[in-house]
Amino acid sequence: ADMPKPFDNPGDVKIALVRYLSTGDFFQAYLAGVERQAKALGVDLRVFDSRQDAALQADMVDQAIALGVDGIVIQHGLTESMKAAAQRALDAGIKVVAFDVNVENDKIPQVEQSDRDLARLALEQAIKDNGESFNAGYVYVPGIAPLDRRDETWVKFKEKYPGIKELAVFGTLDNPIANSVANQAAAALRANPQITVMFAPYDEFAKGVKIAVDELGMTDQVDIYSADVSTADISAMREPGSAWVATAATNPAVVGEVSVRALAMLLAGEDPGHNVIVPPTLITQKALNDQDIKNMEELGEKLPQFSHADVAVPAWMPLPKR
Amino acid sequence: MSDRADRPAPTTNGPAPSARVGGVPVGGVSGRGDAAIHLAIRYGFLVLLAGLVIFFMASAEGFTSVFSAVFIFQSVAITAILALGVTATLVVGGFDLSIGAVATSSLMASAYVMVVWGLGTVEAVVFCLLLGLLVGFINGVLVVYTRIPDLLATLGMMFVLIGLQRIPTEGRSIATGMTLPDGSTAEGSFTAAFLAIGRHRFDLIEANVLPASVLFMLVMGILIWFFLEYTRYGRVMYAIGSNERAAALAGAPVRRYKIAAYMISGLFASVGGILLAARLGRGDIASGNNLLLDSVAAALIGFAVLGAAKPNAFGTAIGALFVGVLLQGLTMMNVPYYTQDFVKGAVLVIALIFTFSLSHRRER
Amino acid sequence: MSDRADRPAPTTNGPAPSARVGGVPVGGVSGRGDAAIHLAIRYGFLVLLAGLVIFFMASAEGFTSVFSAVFIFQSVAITAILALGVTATLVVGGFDLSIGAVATSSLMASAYVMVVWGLGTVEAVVFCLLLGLLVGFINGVLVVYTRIPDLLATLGMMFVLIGLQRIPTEGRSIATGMTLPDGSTAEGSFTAAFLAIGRHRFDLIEANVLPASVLFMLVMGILIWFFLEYTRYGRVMYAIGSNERAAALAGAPVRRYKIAAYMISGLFASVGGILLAARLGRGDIASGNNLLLDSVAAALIGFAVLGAAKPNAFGTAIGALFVGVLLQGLTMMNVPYYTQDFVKGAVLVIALIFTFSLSHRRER
Amino acid sequence: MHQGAAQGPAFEISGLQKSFGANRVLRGIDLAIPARAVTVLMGANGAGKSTLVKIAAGVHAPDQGELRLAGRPYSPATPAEAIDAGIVVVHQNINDGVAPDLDVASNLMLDRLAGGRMPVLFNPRRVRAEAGRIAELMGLEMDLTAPVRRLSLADRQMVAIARAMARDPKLLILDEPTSSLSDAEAQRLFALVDRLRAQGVAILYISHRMSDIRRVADQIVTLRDGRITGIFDTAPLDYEGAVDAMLGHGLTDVDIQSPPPGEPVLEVTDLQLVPGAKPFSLTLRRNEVTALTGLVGTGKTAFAEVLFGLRRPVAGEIRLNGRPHAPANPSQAIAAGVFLSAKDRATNAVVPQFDLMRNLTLPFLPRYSRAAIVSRGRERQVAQDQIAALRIVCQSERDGIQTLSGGNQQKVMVARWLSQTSRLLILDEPFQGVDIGARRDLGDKLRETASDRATLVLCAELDEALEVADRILVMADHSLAGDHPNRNVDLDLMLAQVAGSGAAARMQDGSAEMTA
Ligand SMILES: Nc1ncnc2c1ncn2[C@@H]1O[C@H](COP(=O)(O)OP(=O)(O)OP(=O)(O)O)[C@@H](O)[C@H]1O
Ligand SMILES: Nc1ncnc2c1ncn2[C@@H]1O[C@H](COP(=O)(O)OP(=O)(O)OP(=O)(O)O)[C@@H](O)[C@H]1O
Ligand SMILES: [Mg+2]
Ligand SMILES: [Mg+2]
Repeated sequence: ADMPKPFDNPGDVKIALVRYLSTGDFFQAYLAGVERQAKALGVDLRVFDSRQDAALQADMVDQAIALGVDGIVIQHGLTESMKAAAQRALDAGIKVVAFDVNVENDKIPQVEQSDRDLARLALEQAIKDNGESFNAGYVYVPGIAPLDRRDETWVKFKEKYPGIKELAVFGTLDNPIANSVANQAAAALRANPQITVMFAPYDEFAKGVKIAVDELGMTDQVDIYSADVSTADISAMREPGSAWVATAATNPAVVGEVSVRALAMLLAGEDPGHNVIVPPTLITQKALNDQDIKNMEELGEKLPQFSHADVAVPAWMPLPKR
Repeated sequence: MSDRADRPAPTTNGPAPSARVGGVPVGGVSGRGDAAIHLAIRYGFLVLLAGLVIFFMASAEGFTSVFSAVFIFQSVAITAILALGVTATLVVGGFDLSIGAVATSSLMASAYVMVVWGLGTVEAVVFCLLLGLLVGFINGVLVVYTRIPDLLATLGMMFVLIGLQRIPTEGRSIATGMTLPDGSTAEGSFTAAFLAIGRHRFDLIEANVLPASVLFMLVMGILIWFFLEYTRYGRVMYAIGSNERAAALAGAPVRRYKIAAYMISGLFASVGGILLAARLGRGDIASGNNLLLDSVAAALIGFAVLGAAKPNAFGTAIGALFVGVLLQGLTMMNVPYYTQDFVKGAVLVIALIFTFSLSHRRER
Repeated sequence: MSDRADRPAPTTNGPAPSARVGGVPVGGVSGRGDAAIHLAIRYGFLVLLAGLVIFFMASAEGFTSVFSAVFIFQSVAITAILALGVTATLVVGGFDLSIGAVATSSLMASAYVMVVWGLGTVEAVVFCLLLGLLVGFINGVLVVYTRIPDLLATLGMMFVLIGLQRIPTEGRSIATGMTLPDGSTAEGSFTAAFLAIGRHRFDLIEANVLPASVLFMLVMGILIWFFLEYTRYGRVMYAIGSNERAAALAGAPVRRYKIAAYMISGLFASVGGILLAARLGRGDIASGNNLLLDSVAAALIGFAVLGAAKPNAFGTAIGALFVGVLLQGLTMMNVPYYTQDFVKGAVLVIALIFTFSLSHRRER
Repeated sequence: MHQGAAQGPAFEISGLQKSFGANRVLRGIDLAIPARAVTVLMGANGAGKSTLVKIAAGVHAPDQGELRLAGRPYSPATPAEAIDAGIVVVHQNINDGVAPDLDVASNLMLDRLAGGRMPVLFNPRRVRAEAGRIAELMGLEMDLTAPVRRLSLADRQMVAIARAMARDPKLLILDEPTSSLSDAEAQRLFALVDRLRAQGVAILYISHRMSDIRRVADQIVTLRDGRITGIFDTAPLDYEGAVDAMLGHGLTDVDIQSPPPGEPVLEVTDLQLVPGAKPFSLTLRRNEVTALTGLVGTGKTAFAEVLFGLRRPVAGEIRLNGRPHAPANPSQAIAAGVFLSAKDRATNAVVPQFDLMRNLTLPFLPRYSRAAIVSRGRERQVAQDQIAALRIVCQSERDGIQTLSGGNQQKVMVARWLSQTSRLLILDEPFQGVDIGARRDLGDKLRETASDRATLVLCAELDEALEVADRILVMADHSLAGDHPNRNVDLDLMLAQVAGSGAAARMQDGSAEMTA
């Protein structure tokens, strides 16, 4: 194909991924997507991992600048620390896209998996399954940006449907998270045996709640709605009689691909738009069973909207092979 | 500060109170002294625990039931097992910071053996236990032969393990159907027998009450308690913790004992990891830092139980239970998680002030 | 196991070599002994560090530059400051597990003072420093007066602080415009002067090279190093760490010194928190998770530097730098994050084996 | 079996050499220790006695030479092997003998628990019963369930000795076993030594106390600078000759020439040390060396602790140079010019991580510092002066304190307090582990410098008191029982006073002069 500059000579293009979070399946899959798209483009990718150290992440942007990269993908982080760093990169003539962190800059496209949409899809399904009034338990840890955004939707739903009674709120990020959440969920369910719906908008939370529900023998009574998905989640949802009935997710690998594509468009002088949104997919237990989906690959094959997002794909853009 | 603030203890009695964890200079048993204080030291912590239970029974709905009790035990089982292991290293005057990482490595290893290699329950369990023993052995050798300070050697080991457990899967968790780095798909799965280790419930009074993990905790707790209190090996381990040189000069093979203590610690941590894997049913990447802190807290709280003022298995178990009751009760009362750490810390500190300052007073 | 496996340490008289971190039974300074081994012990770690730098200069693109050097310093500045503080408690034979929590508390507190209360730079800084001193004081009092073992007291304090720092905002991060628990909106913001503490860069050779945080680290490092090595106060602190009772009978106000050590540690940790806050510009709960382990690692690695075999400020700084160089180099070589922990741990352990087993050999 | 042993020596050492770095400690030792006899090893501080013992005990490996036990080659790699072979040692450092956090019973049984001859199960009642038998053997009357941490130094030493005595050893080595024992306890030890000797055990006994040596020795071997310099095995033993051989020169008789005492420094009026004790008064003067003697546990140390700010008296008044003296802590006492060299150096004085110099200068750092910065030059000067003055055996002032021999460590601890001038210098058992020659040197040094201050030496040994003091005070039951100028002392009276309450009637003349 005819490649626009600078991709006519992609080996000379250097891009950097500067990460805030890296531990866990989501982030690993995201990285895989970034790598895949970078390979498809043939560009040189460097990965900087700050391991949840926001100050270090800002330094790493500076490092990338010093290294003379052409473009930077910023993956998560704090607005306050990344805003100035991103501006420094722009000042150095480097193109920047940001994933899931608002750097408050018009020149920087925001790639998002819409957390609000994720929560909305899951909750709509909950209402569809359980009606507009039910007793709910909610798993939440404030202070974590995506969880906070999902929480906004939850708050709106509670206003909209006064029949939803929130009987228990708990949550922890003590690792192993699923294990710690299971302990909490067991206590919460013992104290509030009337709960029928658990909203756990993060798959580690949902996993923990499921363990507790199973251990308490409340599998038939409680339904779990969550966000995010992984191969392990799929098998947990498909266990016979599993309480985990639905999750809403974007494919992190797809988000990774989209991030790189948006950056490539900038480098080629095109505009991907300020908000590059990767739409989420609702994944229900029923769909998984009906189509016999066992892992993420099959999920992509059988739910095509999950394996590819038609976002930031100009005609010249080479896509990773499937 | 009072004018006598800096008056050191009189020269008459004993050697310098060692600042070492294993050698806290507070009293064990003594015939003299104020009986009330004596009782307070000995039973203060247990009374506090009982008080906590009563408080929650009165104020947290659903706290009062066999099930609730079982859940508390279950929630602390893994922490307690790790804590019991680290107690062994505390007894010989050492410390093991790697237990959290050993547990998560064992979690990953069991998943790897079954899911990726497609082997069975026995292989997975044996592999994990050997892993734990090996790590403990290496820890012990580092501490004993190269004389790297215990905290430092086990900290290094912790980093190594946290890194190591991520390499085979490039940082992904392990689950059936996952794609491996070489592109193939993992076809094995957790065996039913393995999952039962973490999930099976034995009948007790009613059907399906007692979880296997709780049984493991109880059995391992009783074993290590008996070992430390009622075998001469245990006694020699205490002697080593109290005065390594004296124990060596009395003919104890100090190095072997110390290595053995680290191996016990590694073994227990790997059992904890197995239980964790069986409960989660997948190989989750996790640092295990919280496991480390919680089990160390349990082992240290154990110092205060029965006025032992030294690492001891019974106290460790009570310490773990104490934290479990507290967290379970607070969650049941819908207390937000961010206050739970605070309450946990505050109750811990107050309980400790109580016990240690009392036993200190008696000692004078 | 060699046939001489269980031969105890050959120290002549004196008390049993305490297994305590602060009391590693290996040699201090001696003019004699095998010269080669002596050199290896003394300079082994520094040579290793130099080797690492040369290796990365040869193989990692972009490692060789003033900028890269500054970056390494900057990336370790906060860890190093915490580590220098904890060195003070190690010197008196204590330990401080609360430093990470003190730093994040100070981070949250500075944000709270400016953003929620709307006060200025000076107020925020003073508030944080006082907070650090207060926590250190309480730690010290707990350890000294109630005789709670140091690890236990500071662990409890850690939990208390982790909980406490979340209560005012119900666990949320603090940023301008946030909604407070009472429904109102926080109107204050981080002052420019405060942010400059963490972000300003002084000219050095070129313009805007030397970050303020690095300068803080250097100044504080030199201060504590000088204090510990060259003042009589530092000397007494080492004496206390080695034999508390002997120091007391030589007239040292041991309790005051120990409390002071914990206060130094708290103060340094709060400075670290201020720097972190100034760099982030936000009161973020999750930041600072790794501070405790990384700074403890740095302080402990310091034992191996210059064959000191005891806590020392110079070694601590080198230890922090070592970890920084390693991580920076690995990142520049595009080594994936999940192998970095492993390499960090492995290099750490190997370096320690080298230093400690050598100094052990010399001792026999 | 024991016929065989009776033919040759029980334990033989030949050509034994050992160096620590450049320090050649043992330079070729040949020695035979017969069974059924007590061989006393005499040697000045740092001569290498403990090193020899540690080689026999499997602690150190020899550089050269060989050991034979009952005729067979013997090279223990570990203490456990030594114990198994039948060599039992009570080491010089008492803290090497006990685990303080364990109870007395476990400590008495420690080697058996460690050695593998016991059943694996630890039955506390059985262990206590067996420990009780061991305790009985030595006549120990302590609570077997109490942690050793609470015992006095003497009791700890008794625990370590009792454990060794109960082992039925082939060779028993006692390295300064009486250094912190009272006379009564020492007598019990000697009785046991007699019994073991009668049973055919070979005993190697190390001591600096002539009274011990006279009591137990069948043969004396002297060690100087790592070589054997004399073997005395024909009765009657030539004790003076042995001392000469050990020191390399003769020992002159002490002749105390008491100078006229100066003005009062310390005035104690109606001081009551513990509740129920009889109040006492005394005056200490400048230029006078006063010894305070009495049985162990009669309150000598308690008195010192009161003066040094470690303890508050129940009642009474203390004046120093006419002004009230009630220090709240040691630093106030030091500031007032009252120095205390505490007993039990390993616990109370030695800073193991420091070198000799830093140990020496510790209390007076402010005096060697300017603006809080320590002047190393001044420190070194002081250290070198003291090393020369007290003839401390070392390589340099930078030696790690732990590499010094026990007696030399003791000298450093005393030198610490001699290095600055004081008003009142209190030395609690300053001669613990110090050889005869060095004790004379130390005594001379004390007298030489006494003109600046009042000097109070606390010692349980009457011999030591007689050797060093101008005046001897006797303490019993936490009160003063006698006061004697050190000239033609009525030893019978003094011993009666030492014995305490039992001889209360005879004390009346004594107490009259005490308050004067
Ligand atoms: N571990 C060691 N390292 C270096 N030097 C040592 C060591 N142990 C002993 N020495 C040296 O060996 C020499 C002999 O010491 P040793 O303890 O055997 O003397 P000793 O005869 O027992 O004296 P004392 O009567 O004072 O107990 C001393 O000069 C001492 O400094
Ligand atoms: N276990 C104990 N608990 C409390 N007080 C004790 C204990 N043991 C001894 N004491 C007190 O400590 C004080 C010190 O007596 P001390 O042993 O000093 O007498 P001493 O004559 O100096 O003995 P020594 O000859 O051993 O130096 C005494 O008042 C004694 O009652
Ligand atoms: Mg000796
Ligand atoms: Mg005394």
